[in-house]
Amino acid sequence: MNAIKAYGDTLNDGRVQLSFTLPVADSPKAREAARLYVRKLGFSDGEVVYAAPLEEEFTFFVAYGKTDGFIDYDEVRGVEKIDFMSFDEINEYIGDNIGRKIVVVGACTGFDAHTVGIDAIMNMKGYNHHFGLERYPMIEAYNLGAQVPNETLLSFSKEISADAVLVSQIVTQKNVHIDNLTELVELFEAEHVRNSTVLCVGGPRIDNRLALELGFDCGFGRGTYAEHVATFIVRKMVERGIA
Amino acid sequence: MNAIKAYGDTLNDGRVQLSFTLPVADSPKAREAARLYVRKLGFSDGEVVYAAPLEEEFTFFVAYGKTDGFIDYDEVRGVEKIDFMSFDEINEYIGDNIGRKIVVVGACTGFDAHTVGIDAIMNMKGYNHHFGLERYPMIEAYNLGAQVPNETLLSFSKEISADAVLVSQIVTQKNVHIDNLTELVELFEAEHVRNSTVLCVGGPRIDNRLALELGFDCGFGRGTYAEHVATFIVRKMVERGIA
Amino acid sequence: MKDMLGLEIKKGNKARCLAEAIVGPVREYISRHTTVSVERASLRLCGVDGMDQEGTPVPNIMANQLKAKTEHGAVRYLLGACLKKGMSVDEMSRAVADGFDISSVEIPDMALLEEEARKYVERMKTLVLENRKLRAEKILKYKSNENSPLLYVIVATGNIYEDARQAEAAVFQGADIVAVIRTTAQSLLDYVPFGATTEGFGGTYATGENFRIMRKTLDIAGEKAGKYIRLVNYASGLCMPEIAALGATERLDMMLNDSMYGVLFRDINMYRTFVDQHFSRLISSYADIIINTGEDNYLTTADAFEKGYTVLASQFINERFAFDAGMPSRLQGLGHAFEMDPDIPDGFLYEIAQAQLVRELFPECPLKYMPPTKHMSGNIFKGYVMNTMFNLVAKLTGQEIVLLGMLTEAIHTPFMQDRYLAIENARYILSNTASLSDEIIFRDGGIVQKRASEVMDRTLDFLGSVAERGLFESIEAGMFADIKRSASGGKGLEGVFEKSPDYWNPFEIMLKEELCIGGTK
Amino acid sequence: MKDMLGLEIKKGNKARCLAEAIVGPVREYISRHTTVSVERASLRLCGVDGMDQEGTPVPNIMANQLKAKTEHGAVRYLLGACLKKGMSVDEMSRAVADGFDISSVEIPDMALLEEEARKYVERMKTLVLENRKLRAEKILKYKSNENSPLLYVIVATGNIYEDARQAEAAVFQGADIVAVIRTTAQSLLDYVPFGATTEGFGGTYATGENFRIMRKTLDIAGEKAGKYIRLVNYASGLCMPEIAALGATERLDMMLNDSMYGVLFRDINMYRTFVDQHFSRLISSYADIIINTGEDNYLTTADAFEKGYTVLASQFINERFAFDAGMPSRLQGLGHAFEMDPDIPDGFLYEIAQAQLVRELFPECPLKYMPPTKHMSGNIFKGYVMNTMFNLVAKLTGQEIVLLGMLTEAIHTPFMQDRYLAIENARYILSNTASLSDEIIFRDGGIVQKRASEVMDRTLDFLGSVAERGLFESIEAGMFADIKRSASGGKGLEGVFEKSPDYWNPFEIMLKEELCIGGTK
Ligand code: B12
Ligand code: B12
Ligand SMILES: Cc1ncc(COP(=O)(O)O)c(C=O)c1O
Ligand SMILES: Cc1ncc(COP(=O)(O)O)c(C=O)c1O
Repeated sequence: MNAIKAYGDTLNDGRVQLSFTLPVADSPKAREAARLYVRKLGFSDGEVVYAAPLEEEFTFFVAYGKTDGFIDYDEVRGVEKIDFMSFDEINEYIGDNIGRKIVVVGACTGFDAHTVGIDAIMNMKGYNHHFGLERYPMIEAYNLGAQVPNETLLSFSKEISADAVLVSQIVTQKNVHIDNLTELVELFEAEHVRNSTVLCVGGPRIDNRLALELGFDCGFGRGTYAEHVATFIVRKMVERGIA
Repeated sequence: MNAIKAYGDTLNDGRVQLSFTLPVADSPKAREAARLYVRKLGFSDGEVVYAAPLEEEFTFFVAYGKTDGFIDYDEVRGVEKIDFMSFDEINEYIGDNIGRKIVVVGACTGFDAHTVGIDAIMNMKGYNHHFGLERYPMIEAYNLGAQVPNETLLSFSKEISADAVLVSQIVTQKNVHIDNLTELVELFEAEHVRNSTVLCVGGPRIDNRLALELGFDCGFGRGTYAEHVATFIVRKMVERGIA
Repeated sequence: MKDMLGLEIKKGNKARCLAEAIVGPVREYISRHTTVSVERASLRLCGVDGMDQEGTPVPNIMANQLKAKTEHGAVRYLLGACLKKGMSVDEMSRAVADGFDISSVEIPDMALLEEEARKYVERMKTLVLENRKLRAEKILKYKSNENSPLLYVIVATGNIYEDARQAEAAVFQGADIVAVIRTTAQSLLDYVPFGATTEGFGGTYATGENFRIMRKTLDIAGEKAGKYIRLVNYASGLCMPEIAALGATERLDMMLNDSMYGVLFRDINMYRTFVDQHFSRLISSYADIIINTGEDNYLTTADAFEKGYTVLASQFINERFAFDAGMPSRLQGLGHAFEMDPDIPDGFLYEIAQAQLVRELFPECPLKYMPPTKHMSGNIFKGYVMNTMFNLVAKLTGQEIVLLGMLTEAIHTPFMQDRYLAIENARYILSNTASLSDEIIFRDGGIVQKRASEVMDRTLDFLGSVAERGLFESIEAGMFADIKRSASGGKGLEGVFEKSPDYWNPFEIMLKEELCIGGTK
Repeated sequence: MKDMLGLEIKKGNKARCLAEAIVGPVREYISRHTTVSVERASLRLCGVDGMDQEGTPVPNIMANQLKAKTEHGAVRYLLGACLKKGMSVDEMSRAVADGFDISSVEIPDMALLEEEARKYVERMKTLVLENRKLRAEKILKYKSNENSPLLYVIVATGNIYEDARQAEAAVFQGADIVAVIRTTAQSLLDYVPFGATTEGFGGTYATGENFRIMRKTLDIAGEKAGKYIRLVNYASGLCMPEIAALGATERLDMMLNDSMYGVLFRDINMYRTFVDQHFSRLISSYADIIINTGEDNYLTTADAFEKGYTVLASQFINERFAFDAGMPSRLQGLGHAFEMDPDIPDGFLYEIAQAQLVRELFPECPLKYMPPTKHMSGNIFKGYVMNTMFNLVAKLTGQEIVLLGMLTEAIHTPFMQDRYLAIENARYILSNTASLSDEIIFRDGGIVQKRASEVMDRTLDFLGSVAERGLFESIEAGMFADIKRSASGGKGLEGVFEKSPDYWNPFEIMLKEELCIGGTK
C-alpha cells in the first residue's frame, strides 16, 4: 500500500486548486453555493477565493479544496514502462526478426484535418529531432494525410498489404473520434484483416487505455515520437507472428 | 428543487478545472495515477492535460474533470441578502433609535499585524470611496491598530463601555485565527460583557458562517465597507435593546 | 502611422508591383468564369431560400437542374421561370422544393428579364444599404465604448442556442466581436445547410437561420452593453460566395475570407477558389463587410521564425485580389499571427518586428492579429502568460482586430470562463500599456529593425519567384506552405464554368457598377 | 548603465547630501551606544550557543545576568569568566545553561582579555573568510547557469523540514535564491530560539540550526543543479545583530535588513533599531552578505502612485547607513516594488519609470525588486498576468534580484506548484525579452521620463524636510509611511545602553578595522 494524496505545502495536506462556473447570478448566496459545491465534489473543506460574474446568470469561481481522498499508487495499472528501441535498433530488429521491410500506413481520418501530429510520426524530418518513419530504411511508410475516410484507409491498406495502420485523431469534441475509431475497427474486422494488421491510434487526447477499449492494439498521446510507435509495431508483429 | 452543476460550454456539462501536485515522479504511471485521483475526487471523468515534474518526487498536473454532482440551489442557506443602509441613513437611525452616539472599538488582534483591513473599516478616509466609521457623526470610533492582545482589547472595551467590538484577522495559516478568536469570545464571556457587546470579526478568509460558529454575532469577508458592518451593529443593538 | 522600422516605402511598392504581376493573369481567368457557388449566391441574392424534403437547399436544387446551362447564368433561368409562371421568387422557391424544374422553362426576352431583375436587385440593394446604414450609425454612436484594439472572441459549441448564450456572456465580459466558428469540414460541403442547428464538432454550422439568431442576440446584448457588436463567420470553402451573400443580407460584419486558403488548406480546386473569392469579395465590398484573411494558417504548420515572409507575401496577394473586387483597404482585415516558439530567445522582439512590419506596410487595413495556438499546451497557466505577451504586442504595434487567445487552446473549444479570463487579460494589458507605443522608439539597426528588413527582403525574393513562375504553377510546385496542389485537382472543379458570351448576372453587373470595377460585362 | 531617463546626475548627488545631513546626527548617537542584541551577537561571534532547561538561549541568559554592566561590553565578562574558570567558550556556555553566572566573576587584566579575545576573533575571521571564499568560488564556477536577474523565491511552511523539501524543489525548478520567511512576529522576540523547529505561522523560526539545515539542503540541491544557491533570512527585528552574526557563521548570502523598517512597521524603538542596524551591517559587510532593504513595505499601506518618492527617500537613507557600516554598494540590495494599482491606465509605464529611476540612481547596487502583493486577489489568473508584467519590468530595467510573485499571493503561503509556475513565468519572460532593454529608447519628455523626474523632485523635497527637522523628529511627526513613533516609545528601548568609557568589544574593533571605519574605539 502506497497511499498518495495531493500536496500543497505539507505532505498529505490534500490541497487542490479548482475553477469552475455555476449557472447562477453572483451573490453571497452563489459563493456559499460554490463552497457547498466544492464539498459536494468530495472535498472535506473548500474555500472559495474568488468569484466574478460572467453574465447575469453565470458566475466564475476559483476555489481551493482540501481532500482526504487518496489512491494507492501501487495499484495503478496499465502503464508498464516500455523501453523503446532507437532508430538503429529498430531497423536491426526488423532485419533480424522479420527479414523484410515492413509496410506502414498512416492517416488522419474522418473529417479531421490536423496533419501535424501524424506528420510528426511519419515524415522524413520527424519532430523535435526524432526522425519519422519515412526515414527508416527497413520501413516502407505511406502517409495518406488528412480527412481520409475509413473506407479509403482500409482499401489502401489492403492494396499494399500494410503490416501496421496508424490513425491520428485530434478533434474529440462530442466524442466524434470515438465513433470514427469504432467504425474503423469494425471495418477491419468485417474484412478479416484486423488480426494481420497492427492497429495504432494517436493524438493529444488519446491514451493506451482508450485505444485498447476501442479495439486497437495501442494508443499514443502527446509527446510521442516515431521510435515509440515503431518499437511497438515491430514487437507486436513478432509476437503475432505477422512476420 | 433547483439543481445546479458546473458549466463549461453546455448546461450541466459539469466541467471543472483542477490543478494539483502528487508526491510521485513524473511518468506515464504518474499521469494515470493523476487521472485516477481525479476520479477518486468524485469526478465521473477526468482528463489530465498537463504534467510537469516539480522535483524528482513531485509532479504537477492540470486536469479537467466532469462531474455528475449537483447541489440544490434552493437549499443553500445562511446568506440572506441584507439591505445595507447608507452613511446618512445609519447616522439618522442611531439618532432615532438609540438616541446617543454609539461606541465602537476595532483592532487587529493576536500577532496579526495586517492593519489595512481594519483601517479600511475604521479610518476617516475609508476605502474605495466609502467613508470609515471615524467619519460617522453618530459613532465614536477607536482603532487600536495591530497586534493587540485579546486582554488589552477586552479591558479597553470595558473602560470606554464599547457597544461594539470589531476584530480583524488576516493570518489564518494553521488556523491560528480560530484559536485567537475563540479565546477572545471566552474572555468576553468570562467577564460577562458578551451580551452587552456586538462582536464582529472580519478578514479575507472570514465569513459569516465561521463567525457564528465561533460565537461572534457576524462575520465579514472581502469587499466589506464600513456601512455594512455599521448597519449590522446598529440593527443588532436595537434588536438586543442595548440602546 | 509612426515609422518605427525605418522601412523604405519603395520596398512596399515593389512588393505591390510583384503582387500585380502575380494576380494579373488570374484576374483574366476569373473574369471569364463562373461557378455553381457564384450562381447559387446570385440566386440567394434574388431571395431563393428553403429546402426540399431531403434537406437539399433550394439554391442547390436549382443549380443541379441547370447543369451545363449554368454558363448562361442561373438568375436568367430563375427569373425566366418566375415570369413564365407569374410567380415571385419566394413562390418559385417553394415550387422548386416541391419538384418544379426551372431548367424546363423557355426563357423570355432579355428586356423582360432585366425589367424583372431590377426589382430583385433593388430589393437586395435596399436591404444591404440599410444594413450598412444601421451598422455605421451604431458604431458611430457607441464608438467610445469600444476597446482599442477591438477584442474578438469565438464561440464554438456546435449548438447555436448555446453559442448565443456564450456570446451574450462574452459581450457582458467586454468583447467587441464575436465569431461563430464553423463545424469541422463545413468548408467541404458544397451547400449551405438550412435552418437552426444544434449539432456540430468544434464549431457550429453556418446557416441563414443561425446567422439571424446570432445577429439578434448580439444586437440585444450590444444595446445592453452600449456597443455595436460585430458578428463574424466564414465566407470560405466551397460555398464562399453564398455565405458572403447570406452575410450581406443578415448583417454580418466580418467574414473569414482568403484568396488561397481553400486551395492550400482544404484542397479545394484553385480555379474554383479564385473565381469564388472574387465574387464573394464583390458582395462583401458592397456590404461594407470586413474580410479576415487567413495568413495565420501558414504558421500552424510552418515555423513562424523561418516562414514569417510567407505571411507577408500572402498579404500582398490578398490585398491585390481585394482591390480587384473593389474592396477598399479599410475592409481588408489582413491576417497574421503570434506563433513564434516561446523558447526562442528574444521571440518577443521578433513578434514585434513582424507585427510592426505588417502595420507599417498596410497602414489603412484593419489588421487581424491571431494569438498563439500551435505552442499552446495543456499548461493553461503558461498559455495564459503567452496570451499576455500576445496582447502586449497587439497593443504596442497598433493592431485593430485582436482575436483573443484562450488558455485552454490545446484542450477544448472555449468554456465560458476561458473567454472571461481572456478578455480580462487583454483589458488589463490594453489599459496598463495604453501609451506604450507612443513612448518607445526602437533602436536604429537593432534586432527589431533588422528582423523586419530581413523578412521584407525575403518576401520580395519570394514574390519575385512566384511572379516569374505564375501563381497557378507556383502553387502546383508547392511554393506556398510546402503544399502542392495540382491545377486540375482538389474539390469543386466540376463546379466551374466558362461563361458563355450571353452570360447574364444582374447582381454581378450591379456590384461592379457600384464598386466602379471595369471588366467583362 | 544606459541613461534612459535623461536624469541629471546632480539630482542624485543632491539627494546624497541630504541623506548625509539626515544620517549624520544619528551616526553620532550610534557610536555612543550598544544594545543587548549587539552584545548577544558579540557573544555568539565568540561561540556562545545553546539553551537552558526552560529553553532560554544562553546568549540571553548571559545578557540578563549582566544587566547594567552591559555598558562595559558583554564579551569582557564572558572571556573574563572563561579565563578565571579555565574554560573554553563552549564549556562556559554549558556552565551558564546549568546556572553559572558570568557577572559574578572578577574581571582579569585587559591585556589577558585581549590575548584571549584574539583566539576567538581569529576563529570567527577564519570561519567567515572561509565562507566568503567558498561562496565566491562557487558563484564564479557556476555563473553561467544563473538566471539574469537572479530569481528569488520564498518558502514559508513553518516546518523547516518541509521548507527544505520545498527549497529543493524550487532549485530543481530553476530558482537562484531561496528565502526562508520568518514566522509571524518573530521580529518581536528578544531572543533567537534554539534548534530545529517544525511549527510556525506564515513562516518558519530563524534559528541557527534551521539555518544549517537549509544551508546544507541548498548546497546539495545547488550542486545537482550546477548552481550556487543563495540563502536568505531576516536580520531584522529585535534580534537584528544576532541574526546577522548567525548568518555570517552559517553562510547565509542575503539578509533582509533595513535601517528603519522595525521602527515604522514593527514599533521597535528607534534608538534600539539604529544601533542594532549598524552593528548588524558591520557583520554583513565583513561577511560579504547582501542586505535587502524593506522599501516595498511602504507600498503595502500607501498608494504606489502617490508615494513612490518615499521609496526613493528611504533608499538614500539606507544607502547612507550602509556606507557608514563599511558596506560597499555591491552588497546593498536596495528594495523597491511593483505595487501600482492594476487599474491605473499606463501603470506599466509608471512602474518602468520608478524601476528605471532606481536603477540609474544606484547603478552598482544589486537592487531587489518585489512583485505585486497588495493588488493580488483570489483571481489567481489575473494575478499570474500581473506577475508577468512585473517580470517584464524587472528584465527591462535590469534589476538584479527579483522576488517572484506567487499567483496565490492573496490566499496562502506558496504551494510547491505555485513556485513552479512563478519560475516558469519568469524564465519565459527573461528569455523572450532578453535583449529588449537594449532595443528600446524612451521618448524624450515622454510619460516615463516625466514621471521619473517628478518622483525625483518630490524625493528631494521630502529629504529636504526630513533633513531640516532631523530624522528622530521626522519619524515622531509621522513623515514616514504616515506612521508616528515617539522616540522613547516602541519595543526594546530598555535594551539600549550608553557605552561606558571602558566599553570593550573585540569584534566591533576588528570589524571596524577590517572595514576601515573610523570612530570611537
Ligand atoms: C494547428 C491546428 C489546426 C490547423 C491544422 C493544420 C494541420 N495541417 O494540421 C488548422 C488551422 C487547419 C486547424 C483547424 C481546426 N481545428 Co485545430 N488546432 C490546431 C492546434 C493549434 C495545434 C495542433 C498541432 O498541430 N499540434 C502539434 C502536434 C505535433 O501535436 P499532436 O497533434 O498532439 O501530435 C502528437 C501526438 O498527439 C502524437 N500523435 C498524433 N497523432 C498520432 C497518430 C499516431 C498513430 C501516433 C502514434 C501518434 C500520434 O504524436 C504527435 C507528436 O508527438 C490545436 C491546439 C493545440 N495547441 O493543440 C488546435 C485544435 C486541435 N483544433 C481544434 C479545432 C476544433 C479545429 C477546427 C475543428 C476548428 C473549426 N471549427 O474550424 C478546425 C477543423 C479542422 C478539421 N477539419 O479537422 C481543437 C480541437 C478541440 C477538440 N478537442 O476537439 C483544438 C484543440 C483547438 C481548440 N481548443 O479549439 N487546427
Ligand atoms: C499588506 C500585507 C502585509 C503587510 C501588512 C501591512 C499592514 N499594516 O497591514 C506586511 C508587509 C507587514 C505583511 C506582513 C506579513 N504578512 Co502579509 N500580506 C499583505 C497583503 C499583501 C495584503 C493585505 C491587505 O492589505 N489587503 C487589503 C485589505 C483592504 O483587505 P482585507 O485585509 O481583506 O480587508 C478587507 C476585508 O477582509 C474586511 N475586513 C478585514 N478585517 C476586518 C474586520 C472587520 C471587523 C470587518 C467588518 C471587516 C474586515 O474589510 C476590508 C475592506 O474590505 C496580503 C496578500 C493579499 N494580496 O491579500 C498578505 C498576506 C495577508 N500576508 C501573509 C503573511 C503570511 C504575512 C506574514 C506572516 C509573513 C511573514 N512571515 O513575515 C507577515 C506577518 C505580519 C503579521 N505579524 O501579521 C499571508 C497570510 C496567509 C494566511 N492566509 O495565513 C498573505 C495572504 C500573503 C501570503 N500569500 O502569504 N503583510
Ligand atoms: C480564411 C479561412 N477560412 C476558413 C477557415 C476555417 O476553416 P474551415 O476551412 O474548416 O472552415 C479559416 C481558419 O482559420 C480561415 O482562415
Ligand atoms: C526589512 C524587513 N525586515 C523584516 C521583514 C519581515 O517582517 P517581520 O518583521 O514580521 O519579520 C520585512 C518584510 O518584508 C522586511 O522588509
